[in-house]
Amino acid sequence: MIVVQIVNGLMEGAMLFLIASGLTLIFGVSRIVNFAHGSLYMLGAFIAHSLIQQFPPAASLPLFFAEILVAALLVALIGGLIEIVILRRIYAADELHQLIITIGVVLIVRDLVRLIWGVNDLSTPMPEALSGALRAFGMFFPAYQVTVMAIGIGVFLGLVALLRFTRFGILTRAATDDRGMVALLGINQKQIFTGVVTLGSFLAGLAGALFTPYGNINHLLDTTIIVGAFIVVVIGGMGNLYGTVAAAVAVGVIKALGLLYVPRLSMVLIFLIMAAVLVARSMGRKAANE
Amino acid sequence: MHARILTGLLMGAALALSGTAHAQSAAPVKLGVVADISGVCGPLTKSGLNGLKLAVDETNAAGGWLGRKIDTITRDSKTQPPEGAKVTQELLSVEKVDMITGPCSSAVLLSVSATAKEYGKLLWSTIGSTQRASIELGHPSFFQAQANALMEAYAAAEYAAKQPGWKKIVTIGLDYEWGHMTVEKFTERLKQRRPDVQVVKNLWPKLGETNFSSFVTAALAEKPDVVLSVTFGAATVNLVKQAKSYGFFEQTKLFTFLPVDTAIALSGDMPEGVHGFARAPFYALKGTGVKEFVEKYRKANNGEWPDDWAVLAYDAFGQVSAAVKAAKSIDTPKVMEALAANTYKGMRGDIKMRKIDGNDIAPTYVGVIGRVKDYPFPVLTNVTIIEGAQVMPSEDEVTKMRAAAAAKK
Amino acid sequence: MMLVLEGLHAGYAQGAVLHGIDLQVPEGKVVCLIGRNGAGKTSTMRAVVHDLIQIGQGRVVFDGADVTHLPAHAVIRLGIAYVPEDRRVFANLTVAENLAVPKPWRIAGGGADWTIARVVELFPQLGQFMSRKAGVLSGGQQQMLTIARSLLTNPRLLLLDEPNEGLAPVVADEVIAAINRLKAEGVSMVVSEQHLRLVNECADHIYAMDRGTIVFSGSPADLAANPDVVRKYITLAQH
Amino acid sequence: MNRLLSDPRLLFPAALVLGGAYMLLMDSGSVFAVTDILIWVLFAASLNLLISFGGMVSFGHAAFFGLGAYGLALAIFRFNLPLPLAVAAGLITTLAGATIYGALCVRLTRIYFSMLTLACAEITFSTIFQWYDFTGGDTGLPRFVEPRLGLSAQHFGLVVLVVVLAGLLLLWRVIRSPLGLAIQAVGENPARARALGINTRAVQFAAFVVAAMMAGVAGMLMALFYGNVFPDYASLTFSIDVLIMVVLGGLHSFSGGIVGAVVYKLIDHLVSKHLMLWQMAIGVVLLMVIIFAPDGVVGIAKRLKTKLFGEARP
Repeated sequence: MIVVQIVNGLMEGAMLFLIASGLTLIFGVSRIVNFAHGSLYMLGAFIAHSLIQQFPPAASLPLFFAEILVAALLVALIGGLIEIVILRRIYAADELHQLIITIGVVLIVRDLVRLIWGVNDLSTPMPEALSGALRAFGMFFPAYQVTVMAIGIGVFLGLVALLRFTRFGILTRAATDDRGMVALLGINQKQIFTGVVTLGSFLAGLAGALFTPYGNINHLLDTTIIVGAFIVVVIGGMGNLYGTVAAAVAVGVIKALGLLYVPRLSMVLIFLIMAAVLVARSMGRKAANE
Repeated sequence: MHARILTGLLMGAALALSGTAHAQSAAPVKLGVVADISGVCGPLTKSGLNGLKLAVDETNAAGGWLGRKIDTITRDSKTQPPEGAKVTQELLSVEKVDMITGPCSSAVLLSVSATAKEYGKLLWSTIGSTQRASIELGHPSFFQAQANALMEAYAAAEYAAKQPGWKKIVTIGLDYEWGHMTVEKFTERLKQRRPDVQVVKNLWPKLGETNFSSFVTAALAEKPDVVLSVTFGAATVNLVKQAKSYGFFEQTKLFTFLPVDTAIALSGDMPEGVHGFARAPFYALKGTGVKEFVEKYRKANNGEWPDDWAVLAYDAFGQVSAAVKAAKSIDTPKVMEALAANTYKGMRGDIKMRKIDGNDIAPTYVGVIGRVKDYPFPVLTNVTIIEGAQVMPSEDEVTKMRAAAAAKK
Repeated sequence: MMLVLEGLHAGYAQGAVLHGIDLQVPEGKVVCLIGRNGAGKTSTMRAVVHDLIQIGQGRVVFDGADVTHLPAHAVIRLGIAYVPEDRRVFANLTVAENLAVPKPWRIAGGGADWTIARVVELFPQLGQFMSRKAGVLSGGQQQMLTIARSLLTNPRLLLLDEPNEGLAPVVADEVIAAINRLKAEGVSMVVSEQHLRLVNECADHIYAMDRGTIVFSGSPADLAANPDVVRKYITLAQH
Repeated sequence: MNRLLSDPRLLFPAALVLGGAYMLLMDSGSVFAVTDILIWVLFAASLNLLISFGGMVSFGHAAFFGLGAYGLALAIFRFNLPLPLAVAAGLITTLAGATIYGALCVRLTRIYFSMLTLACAEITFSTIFQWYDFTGGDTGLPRFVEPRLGLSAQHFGLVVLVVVLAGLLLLWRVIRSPLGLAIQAVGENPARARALGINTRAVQFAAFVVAAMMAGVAGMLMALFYGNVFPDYASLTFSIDVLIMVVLGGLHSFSGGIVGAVVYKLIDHLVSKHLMLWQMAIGVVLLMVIIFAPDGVVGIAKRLKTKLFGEARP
């Protein structure tokens, strides 16, 4: 039983990681607490829904994944545009203004989604080939979740490679350390910001698109997802990709086990951990005062 | 300097707000609609508003109530109880509405109800169904047009008691009032009927949960005969879809709240054989005017099928309409009197309000999901209608519950 | 003139800190800014590269072009490099990665182009630590890394803010040697410090600052002739 | 004239007289609307103290609004305490929450502070939401008392006016006191404040507690106004709404929170009839204000005034 729950936790962790990784990258570079990340996730889900409705993949897995990818790319484009049109104007502003402007984006996107897709709950059929369960070690492993987990691992490895070995990755990490200094070496920060926000938006869109056939989508997905993503990002150390992986897995597993042992505390539990991590941070390191 | 701006703004605010209090004209009846348009209740509310609009338009076309047109004034409660109280207060004090309907969430319903009570204006509910509104916090101007949550829990238990194979049950209830109350009352009633039944585990996903896989596996681990899921809308869709991928439906059965909108949302993903209860699935209704209503509704709403919320909004308005006619007045006490005195022949058959708790003696519909050629979505088949009278707490019980609630203070 | 500041006023959100700075840096020369903590040396350098500071009145002219209102990265790309006082290495990046961030924005042509090989030749220690995280280097090594990193943008003008601050004498010697080598290669420089060492060993011209204004301008010989200035505006050297 | 109006000794009595007259003379509908706004004014002004003067951006200020409201409601509903004791209970509950959360939160700065306040508020919200037997869970404690304690709209409005003005006066006095100066010094530059010998944590803690107490008072007023309490009082939605108000009004001035609450409520009222698009309307206003007028409505007013009447004398 515990094993099954841990496996479940790992699978949920993969989903949480997909959502939180983009958020943590964006925060790392821009220091913007991007509430609109949940909105991009929601857009990914709705765009994927429309694509799948319009061009039903039926038995074709490549078509299905192509549609997921297209949805994620469209969200990346939208995210990039939001950066260029809105966020770029406020990098010099204080954190509170940046935060509030992303809340403004949340409100606008939510009403746009209501206008375009309506308020009804929408469900998208799962591709036939992935709707079943794989049986191994006497346990059921849902094929779709296993696929999402594999994608999560793939995305993680891809991000690590991107950050380590490409110039964009090095600039991103440098900007995470000290973005002002990057500009003082002649790099146009705006390009890094646009790049990172686009990448982060792509990840949000991908997570949303992958959620589409797995569950129900409606115009409330943004709020549903964003607080959980924040928790993971905070526990993971804000801006730290490796920490985010660990935190996503930890939160997934704790949630899965928590419902067995402390069912009524599940909500509080995660926030207690988040608070504890923050307080420990203030006691442990000076890192909080940067 | 700040001061001047401040006073200016306050004055401006006062003017803007008082400006809306336009003069009263005796002609139209004003119906305030406090609707949970944004928030979790959005989808249900939208259908409810469609159903209400159809009913109001028809009534107006036929000359309105007692020769007076009906004006609806709609406000969004944002599914927040304090906002619900605020807009209700505004509707009653500024717009001076004559009656109110609309809320969906239990909490908003209770806050709207408290304010409506103060003004003694009729409030009728067609979505929100917490029994606290009709029993513990009931008052003479509250009318509940459907089986309340308590009755529904009992109805589900009555149905479960008749399934000989259901001996071991796991419950999954959303972690809020409706979830907890329904699980508790279902269990209580079922144990009375069937002492051999065991509820082996209660699971409580939080409201807004999107990942149910851990709950599915935790439920399956108990090897239950059936899983009762007290969820609605998005949560039910998520649960069913995610349960499928664990081979849930090969291992056990699901019994859940299944109004038409949820069945439509699930469509192709809905496995056959799911047991469901609902408040007014149009295809199972035996009363008058169902077919005509469905046609009219679909024509007015781009071919959308009416769900339970649309039916209830329409049917309840009809019931109030009939009462107004019978009472020849829109005064709350008189309308309430008429609601309790007259039997209304609506889509759900003959229906009547009980005076003590203002609750319709209304049925609950329980059946098994199947597919029929008439509809492009899964429907409940072999529907058992659990009559309201069978599951309603008796008047004595209502009195006792009210006393207990007062004593608990 | 490589760099000219004309009546420059600048400040932060809390208030103005520079009140009309006039300053000139001739091509190929080393100009020293001296003055105590808070005199405005760092702010003057920041004003040139627009780092964290807002410019009010006045102009910054670099090589004949008005750069007063260019964004920081554009100023750097014209050929100015800035080595801040607190060094600001990218702590989580390796030395090699730190050196991979800048690009040679200006192609100088011939032997003047800086490459990784050449900066390692200038600071041989860096060569040994290429794969080490910059955050774990000693202060002196970080200083060398910062200078090396800046050189890789191929600057014509280098702004060094208190390069010897907090360094052990031996390491400071190494930094001074490097400054002299750069000077020999024709890089113009503005160097600030609180003590007299750099002034004595490299300066061609000296400005003394106090409370956001220039209070003295002259050659090393002029400074030597004005012991008052030294006494008033320079922290007595500890070493 | 200007100086007279910015002098609290004249301003507050003037507001009291004018507001009082308004409360007593207008119809209940307008009085209700203004009462609701006044409660939010106090709530937003308390957060403004924290943000504009203390430099601490709380994502969880509603925690104290909720604690005040529930402290009062539970004292009445569960323990049958008379109103004065219930008010004391509300204050004590808020104080307890503020002490615990404040002690933890002021250890952190900037975004980490914000995130910890968010976590604390969510813990408060979840506890209220799930503790059915005591707090009534998600359906709250509807009608734990007669709405407005049974007073008429006008009389209750007057009570709220007096309490809110007293609260604002207190916040004003705090800002002008030595403690307030210390709060501002820490808010502007903690390092410099420390160098001046100020115990920054103690000062921030004091600011946190004062702001929390005023939020608690606002929560109690709201609870009495409707006679209801719901977990929403402590929700993230409330925390964000009040944060938006402060930014909308404009940072770094005492009137920012006050003006922001009024403006937000007015926008909300004006767009509330456009049922499908009220969120977008508020979103667009927020974007506009932050991009084109980052100093908020107060800033716009200042600039307008400078334009119309020439340079303002400091």
